[in-house]
Amino acid sequence: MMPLRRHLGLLVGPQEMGRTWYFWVGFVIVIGVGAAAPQYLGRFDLLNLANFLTSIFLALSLCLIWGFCGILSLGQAAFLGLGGYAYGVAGINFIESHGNTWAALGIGLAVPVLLAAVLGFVMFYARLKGVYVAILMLVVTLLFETFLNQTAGQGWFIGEAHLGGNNGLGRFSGVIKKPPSFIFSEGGIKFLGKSYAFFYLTFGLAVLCYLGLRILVNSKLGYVMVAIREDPERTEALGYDVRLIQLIVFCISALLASMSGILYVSWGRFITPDVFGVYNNILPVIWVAVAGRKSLTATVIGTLVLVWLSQRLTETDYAFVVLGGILLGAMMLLPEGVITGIVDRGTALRARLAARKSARA
Amino acid sequence: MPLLEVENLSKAFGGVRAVDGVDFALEQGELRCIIGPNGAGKSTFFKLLLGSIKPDRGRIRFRDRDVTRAEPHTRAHMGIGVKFQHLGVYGDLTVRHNLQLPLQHSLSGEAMDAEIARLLARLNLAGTEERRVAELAHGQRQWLAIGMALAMRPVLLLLDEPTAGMGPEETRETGALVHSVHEEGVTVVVVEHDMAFVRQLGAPVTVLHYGRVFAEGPLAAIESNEDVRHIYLGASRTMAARGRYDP
Amino acid sequence: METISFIVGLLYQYADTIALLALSAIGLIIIFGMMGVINMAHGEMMMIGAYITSFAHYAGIPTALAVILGGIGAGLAGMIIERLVIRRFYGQLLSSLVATWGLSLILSQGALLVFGQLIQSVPTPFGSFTVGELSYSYYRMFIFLVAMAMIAGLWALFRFTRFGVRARATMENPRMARALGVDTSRVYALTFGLGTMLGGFAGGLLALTSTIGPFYGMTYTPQAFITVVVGGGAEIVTGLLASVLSLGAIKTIFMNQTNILLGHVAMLVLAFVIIRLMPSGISDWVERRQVRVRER
Amino acid sequence: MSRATGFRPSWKWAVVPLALAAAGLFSTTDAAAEDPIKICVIDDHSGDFALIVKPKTLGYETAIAEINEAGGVLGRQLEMVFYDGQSDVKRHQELAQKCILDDEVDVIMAGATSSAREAARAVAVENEVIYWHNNQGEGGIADKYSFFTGPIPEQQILTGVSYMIEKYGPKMYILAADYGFGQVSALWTHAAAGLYGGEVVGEEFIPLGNSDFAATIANIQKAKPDFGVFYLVGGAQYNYYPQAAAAGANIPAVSTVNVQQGYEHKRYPPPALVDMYIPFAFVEETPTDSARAFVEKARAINPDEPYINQMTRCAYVAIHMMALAWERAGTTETQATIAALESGLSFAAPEGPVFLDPATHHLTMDIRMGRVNENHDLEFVHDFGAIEPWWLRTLGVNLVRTDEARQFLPWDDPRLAQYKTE
Repeated sequence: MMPLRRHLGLLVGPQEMGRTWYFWVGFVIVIGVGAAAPQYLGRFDLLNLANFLTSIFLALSLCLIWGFCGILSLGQAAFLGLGGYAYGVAGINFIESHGNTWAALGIGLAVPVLLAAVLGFVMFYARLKGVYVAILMLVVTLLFETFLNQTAGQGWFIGEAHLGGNNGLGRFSGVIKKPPSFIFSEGGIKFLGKSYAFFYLTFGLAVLCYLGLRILVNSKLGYVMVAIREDPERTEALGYDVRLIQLIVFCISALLASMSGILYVSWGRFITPDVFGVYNNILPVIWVAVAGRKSLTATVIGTLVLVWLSQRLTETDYAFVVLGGILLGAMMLLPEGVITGIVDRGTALRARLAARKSARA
Repeated sequence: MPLLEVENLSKAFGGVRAVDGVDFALEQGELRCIIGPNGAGKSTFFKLLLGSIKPDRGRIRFRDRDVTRAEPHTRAHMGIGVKFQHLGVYGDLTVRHNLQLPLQHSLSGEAMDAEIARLLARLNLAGTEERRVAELAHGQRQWLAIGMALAMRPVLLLLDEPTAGMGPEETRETGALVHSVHEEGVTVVVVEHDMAFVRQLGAPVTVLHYGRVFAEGPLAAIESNEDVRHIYLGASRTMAARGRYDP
Repeated sequence: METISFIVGLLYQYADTIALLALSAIGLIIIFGMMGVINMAHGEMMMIGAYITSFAHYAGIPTALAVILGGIGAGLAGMIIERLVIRRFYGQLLSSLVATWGLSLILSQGALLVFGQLIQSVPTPFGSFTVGELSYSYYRMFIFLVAMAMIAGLWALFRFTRFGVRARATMENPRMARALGVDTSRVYALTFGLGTMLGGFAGGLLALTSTIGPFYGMTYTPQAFITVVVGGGAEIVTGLLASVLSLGAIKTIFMNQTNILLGHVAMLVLAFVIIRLMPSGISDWVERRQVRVRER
Repeated sequence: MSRATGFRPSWKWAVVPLALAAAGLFSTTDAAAEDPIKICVIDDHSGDFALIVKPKTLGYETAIAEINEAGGVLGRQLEMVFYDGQSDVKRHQELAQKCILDDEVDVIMAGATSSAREAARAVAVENEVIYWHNNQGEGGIADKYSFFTGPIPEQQILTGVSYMIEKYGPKMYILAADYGFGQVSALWTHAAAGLYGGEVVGEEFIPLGNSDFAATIANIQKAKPDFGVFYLVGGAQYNYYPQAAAAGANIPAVSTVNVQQGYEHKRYPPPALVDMYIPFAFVEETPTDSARAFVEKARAINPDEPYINQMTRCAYVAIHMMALAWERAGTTETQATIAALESGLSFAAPEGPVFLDPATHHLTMDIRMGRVNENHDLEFVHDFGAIEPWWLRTLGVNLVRTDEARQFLPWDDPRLAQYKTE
């Protein structure tokens, strides 16, 4: 029981907002309201909410490496896309024919992590400057987009899965073989986007990832990550192999991003090379930067709000101008992020009020 | 066999030879100051010793092992503790967590708490453990940085300008701290600008100039060396203006 | 005859690739080399240059002048951006990266809203020449020469002008330069303006052989990024030259022998190999070699 | 580590969300019928394809205005539920879901590219909603719920290539955008070459977004074709034309995508597109009175639209076809409407009469050949007459009798695939 309590203690460590009882009351209320969503949401809104939730993992992946470890990647969608494709290809081959969802999931998670390990090894062990890492990741993801866009020909089959070029995975073969949703156990529940099962799965995973990352950032590794963000040279002199830790965190973030990709494919049974494109890479940067990159909580809230907003904006021509403006405005006015900024100011104000009160007393 | 032995060490940046053929040796238990005017190559030499940059030429041996190409974290575990010129503390973390970073390699739980308390007492920082480092006074942050280096239980302690930005009282206390660490048997190298502090330490001095070892010897001999006075005077205007140098 | 025409064809392609890489990267690498900032809105600066070139051309202004106006316009835009945005992020390189990316989004999508997708192309001047069975565009060779001239001009600027000396001093050690009376913030503003101006100028030049739209710059920026990463920031001119020569060679060979995609992949792979071997880019490596040679 | 002060989570708290989750399982939704008939339109008004797709929306607006003025359908007005697809494939999927689940529309008309089409169409088919694709495409889709107004390969490629062989000689060079549409069109071109005595002397697939054609131009010159067959898509790929013109490497060419959608002959100065041949169903310059009247009508609704393109006409036809079907079915119920659509509807399209083939859900339509002349004006050089969508029928597709839900690709048909030699 002792280690468990210890881990729960890490949940409320100082690296993340939420050290007060009312934060956790709010948390439980949000979980409750979220879990009851099927009660009050329409069919489309529920489906849509599940889609929003899949974005959280991508946002958290960027929050972890950029906000906590100081590595900005402008190509996080590379891991999302690769995860989605790998899961989809494996799914068409394994789930459709053998019903083996676990194998497909494993492959979907492993391939992006492998890519992260290779790229990370080259970049971090070369002690590449941060800006180089950022733009190289963008180049890598755009190259994936270009590559997959030219796989419409009939030579591009992996097993039974046709890569399908711009038309998307499995969409461009005679009898369309779409990437499948999760099915656990024979004839078990099918986790298609429309189902309650999928909503609860994604919701549960999002909550678990959020709590898990809270523990991670308050663990020993978490402190080392923050130390690397603040001053890599100093951290090395304290006996930490900065390159290795950056590589590990990079791989964890790839894992998180690939979860977004896998869930997205399971949700809509659909993935195209567009997922690797510029917009899918700039969106997580907008979410995380605007919300507050140094906070998991801010990231989750900000992502949900901004994803919702960009969908609302779809009805206008101004969508990306507005999003770009929000990003630029936030970077200039509240560089630590809007939510983090507000919370910090609130805390400071409360502290000042408390000080004044005690001075009067 | 010296504890640290440096042979013909050279490093150039953009055509400028920051460190140029330096030979340097340090016996176990020694206290040494390295001085030199601005741009003499002190900081580069320091970084070469801790390993965050690698030399173009030359060799570094530490505890009988060639560490010329070893990474800083390897050197740290071999016993090189470092306090940087620019504040090497993590402003966003608390004092406790700053100390925890070097300590968590070997300690945890109660043992770590005890060690943290011991270090804080020694650094005159008792009672500050839950405060964010950014809220500390400048001198306190310098001490914390030294404390973090000590927390690694170093054999060799490298201190780059440990008194930068300190008042006379704090400087004196820092000198006492350095002496007490030295008396515990730790070999200490102090890279310093402030001659008053060097005098307080009273240790042998190595003078760097244009990336080379210009002079080496006991403090008194160095202070009376005409050439050393000359190179310092040449650069004294800016330094006097900063109130750092009083010959 | 077959071989001659093959070799001429390959050389033409090589020159053409080099010109594209150099033109798209030159402004970016100046800003990066001097300020450490990657301007993610560089493609949009090229877009502005191209738009002004097209508008000026159809307003009856001679094409050469139109291209120059494109450069000036982008340069002014760059200086405004430096004042309003970049200035706030000195010393925070990643933040400036993100901020300029936001700017890029606003500029490209804003151009789409204001001007729509329809921008008139400017006809390509000069006509063509024939070697063996293949014919080539004089203009493409012309822009190769212009690209080389721009690199040479840059070299001369840093070597011989007062701005160049100040800029190099600022780049080497900003604090020292300030102490010596250099107005570093002006140097930064001018540098940024120079970089975006060259971007706009390149945009105008390339606009004469391509379609112009709001996303015009995006087709060039990925290769410009690779060029900058390979070139590094230590010695701008040597870095850029070494980078475009090596990347251009690999891209030309792969494009000629296989296909366009593999040309891009080969460039990226080469970039990764180079950064693994020379983490600070070719220029830094070249520089260190020079030091070592001089020492012997 | 556990020194942190404040609230500690406890397992008891988990009961609350679980209870609420359980409550969530018993939810219900209900739908109420709206008065107007809702037509979901997802068109790209921003992003890469906005230029060619915006005129499509105008086609919907023109038809809906026309029908509503005349009293609507079944006494109900038509209402367009419009969303901007932003040239984003994922968006098309999400918006199609929104149209069906949220707006509860009666029909979906969405997607320009084959990828956007498949994204939206899959959602429509899954939910058993009628789907229309309203621009030219690679053909081959046989599906109970899907209908098409654009010309397809047997109408454009076979005709166009045979004309070019006769006029310029047998040797052709294929340049195609590297995605589904380009791949299929290229294979149809091989088949056309084989059928009409031509020869493919070279073939290149160009990545979407590629804008540098130096190597391609050299390859074409080496192959010495009599004419080119170009399926270049998107702004970047259009760079081929000015680059080839500058290198003096222009060759006569036929294209099923240029001019009729992107009106490149109006947007770019000569001589980039001179001798480009266009087999089309509709362009703004179509030489019929009804076409001129249609252009006028559309312009009256949006005077700022620079060009009324083939998509405008396809969209216009699709709305009228649906109106006819609803009237004939007497209801908007899906199965009844499909039965009406499969009852042999014809309509006076702007370029001439069209007939909705019940067996394949594609149109029989008039095809003409246009040539871009030295001044970048479109000349009409040939009239192929009405051409049926016959290919699917020869594969045995008959949607009236048998449900299908697949796309037939030319390599599935040995009669076509035999002409493709590696």
